[in-house]
Amino acid sequence: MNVEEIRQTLGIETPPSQRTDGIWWHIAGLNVCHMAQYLIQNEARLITITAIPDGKSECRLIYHWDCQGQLLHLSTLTQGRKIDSVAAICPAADWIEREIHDLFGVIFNGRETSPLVLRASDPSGLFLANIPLDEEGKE
Amino acid sequence: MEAKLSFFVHLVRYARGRSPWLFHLNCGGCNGCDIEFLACLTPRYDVEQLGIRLEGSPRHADILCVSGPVTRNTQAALQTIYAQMPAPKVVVAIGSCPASGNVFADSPSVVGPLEKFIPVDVYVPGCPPRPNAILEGIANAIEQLKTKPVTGIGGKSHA
Amino acid sequence: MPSWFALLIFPGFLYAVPMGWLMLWLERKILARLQSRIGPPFYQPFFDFIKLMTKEPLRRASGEDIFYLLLPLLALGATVGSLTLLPILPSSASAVGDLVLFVALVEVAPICLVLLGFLSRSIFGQVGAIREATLTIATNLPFITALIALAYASGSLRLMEIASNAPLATRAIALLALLFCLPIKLRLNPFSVANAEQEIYQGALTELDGWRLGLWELTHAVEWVALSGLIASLAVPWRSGQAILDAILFALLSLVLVVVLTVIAGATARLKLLQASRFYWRWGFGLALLALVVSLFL
Amino acid sequence: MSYTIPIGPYHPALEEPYKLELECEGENVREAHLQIGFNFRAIELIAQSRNIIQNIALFERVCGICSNVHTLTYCLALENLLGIEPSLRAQYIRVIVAELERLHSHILWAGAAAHILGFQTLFMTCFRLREVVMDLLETISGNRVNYAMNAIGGVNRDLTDPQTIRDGVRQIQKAVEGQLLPIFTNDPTVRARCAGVGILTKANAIAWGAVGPTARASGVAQDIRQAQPYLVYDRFEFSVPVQESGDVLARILVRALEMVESCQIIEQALEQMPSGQWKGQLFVELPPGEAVARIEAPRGEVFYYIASDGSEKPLRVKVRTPSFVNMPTVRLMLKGATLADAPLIQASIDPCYSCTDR
Repeated sequence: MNVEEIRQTLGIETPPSQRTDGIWWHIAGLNVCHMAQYLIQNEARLITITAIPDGKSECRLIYHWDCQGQLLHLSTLTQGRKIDSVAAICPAADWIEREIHDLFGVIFNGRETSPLVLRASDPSGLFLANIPLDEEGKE
Repeated sequence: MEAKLSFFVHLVRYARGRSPWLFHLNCGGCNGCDIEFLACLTPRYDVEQLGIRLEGSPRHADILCVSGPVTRNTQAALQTIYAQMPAPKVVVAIGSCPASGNVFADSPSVVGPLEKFIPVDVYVPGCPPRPNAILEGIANAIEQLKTKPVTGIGGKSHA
Repeated sequence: MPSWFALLIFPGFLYAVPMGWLMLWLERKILARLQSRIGPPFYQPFFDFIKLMTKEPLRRASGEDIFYLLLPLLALGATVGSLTLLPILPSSASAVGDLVLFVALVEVAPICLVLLGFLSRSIFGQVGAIREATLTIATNLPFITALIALAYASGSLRLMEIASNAPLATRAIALLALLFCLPIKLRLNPFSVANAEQEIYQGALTELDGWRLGLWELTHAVEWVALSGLIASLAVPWRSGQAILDAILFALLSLVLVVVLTVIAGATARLKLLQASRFYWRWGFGLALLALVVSLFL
Repeated sequence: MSYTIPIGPYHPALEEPYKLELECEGENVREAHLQIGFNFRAIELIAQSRNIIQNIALFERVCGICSNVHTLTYCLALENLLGIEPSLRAQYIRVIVAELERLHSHILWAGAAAHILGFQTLFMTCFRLREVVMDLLETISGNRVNYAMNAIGGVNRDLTDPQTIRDGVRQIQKAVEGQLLPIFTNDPTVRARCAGVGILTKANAIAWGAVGPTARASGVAQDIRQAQPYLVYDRFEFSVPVQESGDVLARILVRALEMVESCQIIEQALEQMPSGQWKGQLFVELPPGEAVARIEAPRGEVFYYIASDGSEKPLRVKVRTPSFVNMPTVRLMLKGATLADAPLIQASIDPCYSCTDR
């Protein structure tokens, strides 16, 4: 897959950094739906999405793609802890987004995120330092 | 009468020791202990020669074998299943996880150790314990099973 | 020979219960040997029974326990009753030994199991009960057709007369058809659908505990004796006339059947409900029909 | 008759807690709902509070069946971040242990499948064979389950007895080709249960991002060992078995044929293995930055992401296990299947819930 082509299609200005473990690319206001649509058309596979807390209120999301054997890591920031869901375009993202919602409290626009690894009564955002789970059974 | 009763009690205790049925419960473990537990049933270890059977329903079982550190999501099921087992029953904690939480001890979603929720009779330490260690633990459990009160047919108390 | 002797001693309780335990053990032992394991000691089913009977079962809704007691006892009684009809000893055959009665009695145990399954109110018990009922119907078509063929060929509904008069061709084919029916009636592989542990736990028995399960295990042991006994007693027309010799021959033949069934069970995977039913309608019924045709035209 | 049947969280067909709710119409499944999270131990969160060496022991315990692939991928990711490469001998030892683990995992799975099929004799045959692999792994590592072989930049133990490994692997290959493959492919009852059951189409496999044997049984020829070789996999000759039919039988065949390939990789590795240094190096702190690593585990692609801020504890470790992406496809396979097929279908992807939940 041609990096330059991706760059033009997605209208990105920043250059990527190429390393042994793939192409890394941070894009501030990435249109994730557009990205997913384009990459899936080009037979890329979504490996996973990594979420990392960024400051107190935001999360950085890294979309890891496998483009015919080549790794591509596109990262972007949530806005107000919200980002568009790609699950409708890429079914593989369904569970991944649910898990990120459980662990980081990120809200994915355009879909329902039912709890995956937590229980329905738990608050989402387990990884956001000191959001305690209820203490029942701990006594 | 006294002698007859004592013969009956002996027979029941002996039968219990010869026919312990197991139920296996994974409370959020990593599979290591579970597979080693399963290995006990297989040709190299073959627990069936001791009359041991792995049962699919807790209602049929005498010995509850628990592995895993007890996660929040399995805790309720653990207590239900323990309550479903008819007495006399004993609990074997397989591996380090149910005993102490092992490497998961400080996880917010782990609520163990196991003895907070149900009484534990035998601990088998190890991460995971080898099948022979698990067998030894079950043998200990059988000895404890034998000492539990003996009841008559239909569960009426005799001793 | 008096009928109390048949019911209580041979081939009734005193024979059937230890023999059933022996068969249960043999089944487990052969399976273990096939799997290069050692397997349980021979007294295993006896200790299992003692242990189960003395467990402290959980309390049930009042009035329910009577069914858990009555249904297995009914099944046990009916199965032992069916056993007494078998033409084992020449002397016992004159008074009783009616084929129709035998079929009726042998069906009591599956019906009781279906009822137990529904009584348990567990979804697994109910699915197990439905499966048991479906399979009972599927297997009874070849089972009864084969028995009709035998009865027709020997011109009698009396089991003793069937045993001594049935012509060789009909007897061989019909007995093979009956043998086909045994794995399903004893819930063995490849037809252990109603008690498929990996799908629905123990089926109808899932919710039973302690003595409730113990009584049923005992019934199951006697089922083994009755069903293998049917084939064993019909297989050989010859009777020595000496009760002990005939009894020993019968017992040995039954045990051979246990070995055959267990080896088949050990070498197969479990089929699905539809596949099992189809097998019985096609092969079981086909064979039974062949027996009927042979009995009609030969 | 329509009813909902819950399979799990505790069920004889499941080794681990997990819940499958089947809406049934008679014996037919109309819709399936999956519920996971029973094994959730928040391993990624605990990892953030421990140093990088302690984390090796932690990630070993993500999964008790494929424990080695987790430490291997974690160490590879750390090595990417540190910019180091382990010695050649260490890489060969890692390959041998990884392939032995693949053998172990596949044999174990074959046993589990036989168990679910109600085929107890085959189950026991598989587990007897598994003991041979366990002995080999014990010869190398001293442990039966958690081998603790991987260290940063190397391995913790040398492989000193290649002949024992070679003999054992030959024995396994003979048994796989002579016993397991024929039984699974020829036994009429096994065929009746597996052929045409639980089909995952190629389009669905791609859309849901299935990996490993699950994808390869649906015609997606994808294997990280060949697509992007890591360690020394580019030095071996082996093929990647692919089946087109996408049913349970195809998944069985793919795994069985893979076992034979693994045996051959191990033989080649033992043949080529150079002598020399194998020990790892001691690193206490990481440079700031981020790195990933992925490998082909028995169940499919395992992916690790590590971010560091330059301290001894990682800022974030993301673990993406193969079961996590394969599990959602079970729902597609189950639609229209029968109740009796359900346990077999869910087992056919070789699910690992402790991996899925972490």
